[in-house]
Amino acid sequence: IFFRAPMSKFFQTTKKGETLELKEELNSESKDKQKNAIKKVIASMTVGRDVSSLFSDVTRLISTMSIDIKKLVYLYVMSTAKSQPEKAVLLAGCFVRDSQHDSPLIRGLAIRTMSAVNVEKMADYLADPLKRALRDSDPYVRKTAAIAVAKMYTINRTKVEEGGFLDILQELLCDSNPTVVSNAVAALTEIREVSGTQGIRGADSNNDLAEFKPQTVHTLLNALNEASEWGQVYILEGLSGYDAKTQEEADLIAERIIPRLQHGNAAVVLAGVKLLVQYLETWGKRAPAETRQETIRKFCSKMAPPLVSLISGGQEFEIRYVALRNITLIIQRFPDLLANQMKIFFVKYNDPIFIKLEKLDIMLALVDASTVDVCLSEFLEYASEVDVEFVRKSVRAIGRTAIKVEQATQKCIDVLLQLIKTRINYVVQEAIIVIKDIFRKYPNQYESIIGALCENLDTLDEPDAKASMIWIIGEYAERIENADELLEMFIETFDEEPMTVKLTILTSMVKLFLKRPGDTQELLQQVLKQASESDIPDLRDRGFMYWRLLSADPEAAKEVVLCSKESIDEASSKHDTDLLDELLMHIASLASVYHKPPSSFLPDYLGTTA
Amino acid sequence: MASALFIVDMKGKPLIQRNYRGDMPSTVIEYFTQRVIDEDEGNIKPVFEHNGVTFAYVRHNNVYFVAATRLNGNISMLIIYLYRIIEVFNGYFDKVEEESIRDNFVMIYELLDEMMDFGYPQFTETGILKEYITQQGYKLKLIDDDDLQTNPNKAAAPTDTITGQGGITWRKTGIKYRKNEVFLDVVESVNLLVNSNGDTLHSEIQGTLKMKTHLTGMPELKLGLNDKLLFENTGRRAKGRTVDLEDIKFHQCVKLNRFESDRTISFIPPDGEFDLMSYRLNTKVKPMINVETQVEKYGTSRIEYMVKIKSQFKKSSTANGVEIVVPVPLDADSPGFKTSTGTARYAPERDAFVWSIKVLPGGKEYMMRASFGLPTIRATEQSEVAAANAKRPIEVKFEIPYFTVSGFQVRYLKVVERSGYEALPWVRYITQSGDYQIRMN
Amino acid sequence: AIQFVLLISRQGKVRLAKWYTPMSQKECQKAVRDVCSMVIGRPSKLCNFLEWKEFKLVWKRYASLYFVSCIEKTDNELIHLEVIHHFVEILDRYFGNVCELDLIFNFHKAYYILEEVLLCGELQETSKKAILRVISCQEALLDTTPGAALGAVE
Amino acid sequence: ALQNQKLRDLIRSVRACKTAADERAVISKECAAIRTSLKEGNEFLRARNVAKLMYIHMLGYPTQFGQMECINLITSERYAEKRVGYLGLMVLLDEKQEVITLIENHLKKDLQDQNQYVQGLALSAIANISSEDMSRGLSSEVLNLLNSSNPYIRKKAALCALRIIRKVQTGDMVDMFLDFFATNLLNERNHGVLVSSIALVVEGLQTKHGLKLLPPYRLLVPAAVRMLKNLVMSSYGMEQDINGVADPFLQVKLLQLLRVLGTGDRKSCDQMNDVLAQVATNTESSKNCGNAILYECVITILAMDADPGLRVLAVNILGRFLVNRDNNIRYVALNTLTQVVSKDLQAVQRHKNTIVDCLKDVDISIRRRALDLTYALVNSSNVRLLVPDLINYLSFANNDFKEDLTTKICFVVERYAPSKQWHIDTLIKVLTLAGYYVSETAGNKLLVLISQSEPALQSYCVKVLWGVMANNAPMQNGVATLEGSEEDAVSYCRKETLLVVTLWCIGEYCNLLCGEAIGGLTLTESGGQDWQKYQPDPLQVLNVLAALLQSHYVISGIIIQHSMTTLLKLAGCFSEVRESCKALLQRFTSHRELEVQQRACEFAVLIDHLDACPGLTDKMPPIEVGGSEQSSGDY
Repeated sequence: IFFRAPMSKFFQTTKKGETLELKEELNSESKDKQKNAIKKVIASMTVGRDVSSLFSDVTRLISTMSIDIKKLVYLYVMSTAKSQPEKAVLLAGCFVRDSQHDSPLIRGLAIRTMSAVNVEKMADYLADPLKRALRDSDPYVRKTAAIAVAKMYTINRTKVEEGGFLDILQELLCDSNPTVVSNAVAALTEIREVSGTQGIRGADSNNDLAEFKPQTVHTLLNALNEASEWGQVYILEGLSGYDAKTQEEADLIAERIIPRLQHGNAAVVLAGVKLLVQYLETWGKRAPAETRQETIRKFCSKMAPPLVSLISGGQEFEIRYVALRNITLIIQRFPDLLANQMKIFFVKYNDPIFIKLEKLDIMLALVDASTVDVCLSEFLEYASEVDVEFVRKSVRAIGRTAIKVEQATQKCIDVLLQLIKTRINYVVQEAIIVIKDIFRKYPNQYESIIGALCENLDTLDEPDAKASMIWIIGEYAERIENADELLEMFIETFDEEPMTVKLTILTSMVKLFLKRPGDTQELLQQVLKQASESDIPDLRDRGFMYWRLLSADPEAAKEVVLCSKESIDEASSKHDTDLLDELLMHIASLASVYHKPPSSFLPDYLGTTA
Repeated sequence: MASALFIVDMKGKPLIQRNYRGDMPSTVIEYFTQRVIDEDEGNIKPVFEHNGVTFAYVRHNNVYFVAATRLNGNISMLIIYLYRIIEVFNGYFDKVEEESIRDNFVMIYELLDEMMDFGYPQFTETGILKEYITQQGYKLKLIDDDDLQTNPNKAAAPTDTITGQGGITWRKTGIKYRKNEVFLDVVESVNLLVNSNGDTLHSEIQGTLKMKTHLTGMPELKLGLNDKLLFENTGRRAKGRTVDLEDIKFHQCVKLNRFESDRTISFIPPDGEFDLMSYRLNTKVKPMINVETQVEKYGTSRIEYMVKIKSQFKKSSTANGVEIVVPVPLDADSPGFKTSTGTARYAPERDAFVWSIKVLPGGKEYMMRASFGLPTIRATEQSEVAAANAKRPIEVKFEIPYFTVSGFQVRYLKVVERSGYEALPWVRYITQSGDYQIRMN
Repeated sequence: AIQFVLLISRQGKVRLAKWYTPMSQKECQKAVRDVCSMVIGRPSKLCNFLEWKEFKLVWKRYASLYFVSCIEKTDNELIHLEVIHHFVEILDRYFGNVCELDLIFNFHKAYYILEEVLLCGELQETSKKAILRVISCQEALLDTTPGAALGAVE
Repeated sequence: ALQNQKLRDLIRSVRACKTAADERAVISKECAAIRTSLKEGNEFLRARNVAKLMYIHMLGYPTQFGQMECINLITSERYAEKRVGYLGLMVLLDEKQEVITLIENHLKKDLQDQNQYVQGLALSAIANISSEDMSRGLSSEVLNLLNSSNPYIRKKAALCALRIIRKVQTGDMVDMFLDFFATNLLNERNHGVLVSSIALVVEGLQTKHGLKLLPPYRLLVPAAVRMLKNLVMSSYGMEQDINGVADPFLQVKLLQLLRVLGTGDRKSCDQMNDVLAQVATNTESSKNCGNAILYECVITILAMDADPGLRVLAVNILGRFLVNRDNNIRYVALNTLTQVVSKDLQAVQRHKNTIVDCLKDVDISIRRRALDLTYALVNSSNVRLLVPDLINYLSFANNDFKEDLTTKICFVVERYAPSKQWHIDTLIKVLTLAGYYVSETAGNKLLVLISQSEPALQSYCVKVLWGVMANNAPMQNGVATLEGSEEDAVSYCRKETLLVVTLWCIGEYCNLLCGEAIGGLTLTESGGQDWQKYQPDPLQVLNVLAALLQSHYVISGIIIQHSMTTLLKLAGCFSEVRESCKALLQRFTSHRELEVQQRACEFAVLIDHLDACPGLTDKMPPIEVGGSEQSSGDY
């Protein structure tokens, strides 16, 4: 009785009898009534209601002569086939009949729908009409059929592999109509992707049909000029799996790709960039050093302006984001790509946060002695924005700049000290974390600021910041007069600290003792005791080993614990390089956006989709 | 490669769902809903992944267009495709929004079926689609409710289009005009970022060549520009100034291989309006309109602004529709303004005041003052917001007709058609503000 | 004791919000968002209690509106469901077959009624008649106050 | 023009907005107009402005600038304005706003007003938003009003008093109000006043100062019993009845009062046995309000040291609840049974199957309660039966549920495991199934347990864990020992706790791992049949660790740290792999993470000193349980 709600006309909740009413209308003689009724059925379907009980009433209309009703029926079939595969198969006869209709539109529709019914049995009925359709006189039917082969592949691989469909697809690569060609490429590319490691067993077992022949590649390159924008993407993506046989062939492909970078559609541009990067990663690497540099320079000068266009004013933010993620990858390998282009990446107030964060990464990657001043003043500007994540990252960027550009380290430290003075909790902590890294990169150079850092001891509440501060105290114990008092402060709360902090306290205490054995033994004993009595095995191990070492051979202990450390590694590790190698082969794809190998986010990446 | 496509309202309820590949349940959209609607929109990346399913989405008015995929494909293609859908829908109904989508759902399903097959984008040009979409739009009557028997040719239309002339999917055959005309608009937007000291940090010119063609048949067009590279390549001396275009993007009708080899721009245009090309120049631009501000606070209850502008372009040009948008605290009240020219008003919906000047000649300088009251009790939680507030830049809007800041010029436009008619090109130039921001202290 | 009472529409719009413990506006918004995502769309057959932070949400849907109250873990969930119903019935009698629109345009009246049902997060009156009587007396007083026009909300 | 917009029009224009941005624009404009209007002090718009601000506040926009206006309005002479002002005060402000101190005197004045509705407004404000200071300042006024002849004032005053004792938690404040009610609480006839004042008393008695006030209140038990009995037995319909049940709200309140009074007092208990039995048997259970009373009654019976017959009655009611078709009823049954378990295990055990079934319910609320109950049900005699149920459930539980579940499993296993072998074996099974969701602490506890075991068991553990690793860890450079798929590797590497446990065991027991299996164990549950055959040589172990450290999926510093300690121990044990270990360690000497770098540098040097410091990497002494006292049970 309470709260009557207003209703909208097509989306009423089903009343009893409504289904009955629909049934009546569907079975009426009036075309208008029939059409209206199917629309209602589809509306119901859209809001997720079960309309499968009307299956036979709707599909009865499939043989209508009215094309719009026919289309609606097909739409209904495609959507309900999943829940009622058996019934959908009953319609196979109708589909086959329609696939021989006079109108190419209907022929295409029949093939499209039939192949979308994901039931193995349907594949049996589909084989003949599909083969006919692939050789239809009308390109609309052929382009539909080409995609249908890929669909059939997900339903029944063997049938496609053994039925000669792949041969016909290969033939279509040389079709006179560019849309047909590009859809055939798309289908073959997909099949290659889906087939996974087992490869595709073609009709002729000696010949893996998904491997293009060199002359086919030539045809495809020609088709690029005629194909629609999407078609160009399919062709480029298809070519990206092709391994050129000779240097000449590879060069030729690259030359033909370059004009694509002027295309107005960002997907075409990025697909082109993908191929050029792949070229540099494969053929470029094989070339002798001097030509290699020349090639890289030439390709980069071709790629840079279009890439910059993808992130500038005219583009949608979503595209800018994808482009930024890709640029980050590419400049890791080809740092000169965007030399002198720093200003493009300055953050604007109205950039969405995901854009701001990416720009910051790129600025940091590009910063050098010539741009460091203007970058620092930008970072400082960003460090007073509101978004906490962005502010933190800006502070971090200042520290990383110090590590990257040695000439500017002092300036960066000054800026960090200025930020520490703001006393904004997360800014201070982030600053301390990066200063610790600066110390590790340039030992014994900037310790004069330790005093200023120690003033903020009590505001630290994040494990990383605490650990950083404690590490600084241990590492520079000989220069901090009250190092023991400072450490003691942390030791008091040892038991409540998180693991990382505990471990740092332990090590710092050992360092302090080794540097000032005279008056710190008691404190050391206390920490060692706490560590070795802990129920955390890792911490305990550390405690015991220090203990054993100190008692066995104090001199060795000095050598071990106070070992000179290599400065931290700014260049990428082997791990990063391997990942980069892999990601550079996946430009423009999801992997390039996530910066993760496909297998890590696509569980069935190599398996079949069925 | 899209597995499914959803159109979702602001509360996350799907209005339209089309599953193209059957490799994920329709319930996947629930995760999208959860993320996008429960979290702050700004924090969510436009592409994200959950349990192997990637979502890419764009928002338009009060609906989200969402694509979901399981393959590691070209992601920018999906994003652009989503934008293309919106463009196509715009050709069918007045405004693409929740209501119009509900009203046109049957036609939308049909469109989605022709525009994408098994997740692969197919035809996305409104002109072509209109040839064979049979359902009637809610607003637009497209095709009479023909029976195939009485008019079987209707259903054959797409064939003509895609077979006709070697894959020109953007133009149909048989177009006729009594008067053959081409209109060209060169629009240059100036993007500018100036810091609080008045130094220009970054500037960029973004140009677009908008075209409208009323041409009969299948004409081939050739466009000549004062492109510096073209003259260098051919070794000719240009009369007058040339421009060095850093990057150019073309509509798909332009033959890119031709352009790459000799920088000739030749194409068979679509019928009607389209963007032929866009270009970008990174040259340093002197701010056309320079803005200086001084802000003074009187105690905690009043704040005053002094704004000075200077138009730094040729005296013979004028800027129209100038707007200087200056941010003010979110809780300002009792606005008061004094202007030496134009009018000023408080625009609380933008948390700013706007100084508007209808016509601003070059080489002039003007001033204005604004004052606001501030309430006694102010939001404490807002203090963070207030800090950000101070960081908001001044924005400037304007248009300067008959002028391109880059010096870009159309030298000629040749139209060649078999029937040999003559067509007159009309060219207009305009420079306008793009993303034009001046940081405040 | 009740921590807060929320009325939200199926679209997640707040129609009434009463907080009995002090919360910053940010916390309130977070709570509303949490409640919306937990409650809206929850099948009606499932139970009307949900655990949220260290509290429990008791909710019930009436047509297009969700009535939610947040109670402590040790409170009697069933009786709080009854409290919600008590409030709904009073609204229904006051507005006469109440619908969401009544509450949208007269949200202040719903608040006045709630002030007579709950106080300090506790039930203060078990008689519906008594509450309706009090409300109508208060409204009579509005018309008779000198300068009533000055206090007009509408 | 904007300023004259009516509230109704504002609501309309907000409703017409299609997007959040549109709405924000409408609100910003409106707020600007209101701000200016407040400054101008337009008398005619005051009430309307505040009403609009309440609406705007409800939509989630800041309205602090309007707070002063509420305060201005409540000082108005006109009731209409005052009423809006008070409502605005309660909606737009809370006790934390400083400005609220400005109104204390006005509240005092309004409390004395001639008009009961003005008094009522002031009382509402106190009950809803008074701060600690204000509560103290107004307590005597509130106390006075408890004596009012008007029940409308009395009930509100009682709830104000409740607010005051919540805010000012001192003994004298509790004394003051509870003394007042000690004699006359139940002389009241008005139900509103009754529920309000019982709420105050129930809460007051449960404060730490309230305990000593129990004796005088216990004298009220007979009166309370009488009142409840009258309600239960009343045949004539009252205005407060719901579905034929006499004022359920009051019944519930009385039951709460009885519970507080009866707990820990034999005599009071005996006095109420009858009425509780009556409520339990005579209450209509087909409707929610009846069940609410039954539920409260059950809680009361269970809380007290009640008559055994009565307890049986209560548990039986819960048993009926448990099979009820209404999920709400099942929910409260599960909830209550959890509290009963410790006392009446047998009674609950009878419903074991029903309860375990509830773990699979579609309703998350039911699942959570069932989990708590199942877990409370476990004891040393049924642990072998119930834990497999829980583990079985782990494999199909929702991810967001898993963490809770694993924590609970670990806890009951720790408490009731019949043997150490079974304990360890179960934990390994949990780690392997859901290592990503298992807390570090649980992993550490398992290690403590292993470290205290005899070598045979240690050998078993390290071999089983090795087997899991060798079959699942990432494959690289064609290391032959690894046979899992990439997918397995990804999921294995996500199970950080499992990895930590495995790495530590491999390091600590590398001699056992590389040696022959020690006989005498019958246990093969989690290890399958294969564990005995695992006997890798040190180089194989090293290779697996190297592959792990190189894979894309291991990025966590924790894992690298643990691996390094493992490498050091391996090097200590087998001198033939020392150089390879050192090379591996040196890869991390410039690592960005502090602890990783420190360890890498230390260990790389230390390896060369191993001969000089014999015993450095020897087996660690068994971990003392004493050390873990503080953190036991603290997952």
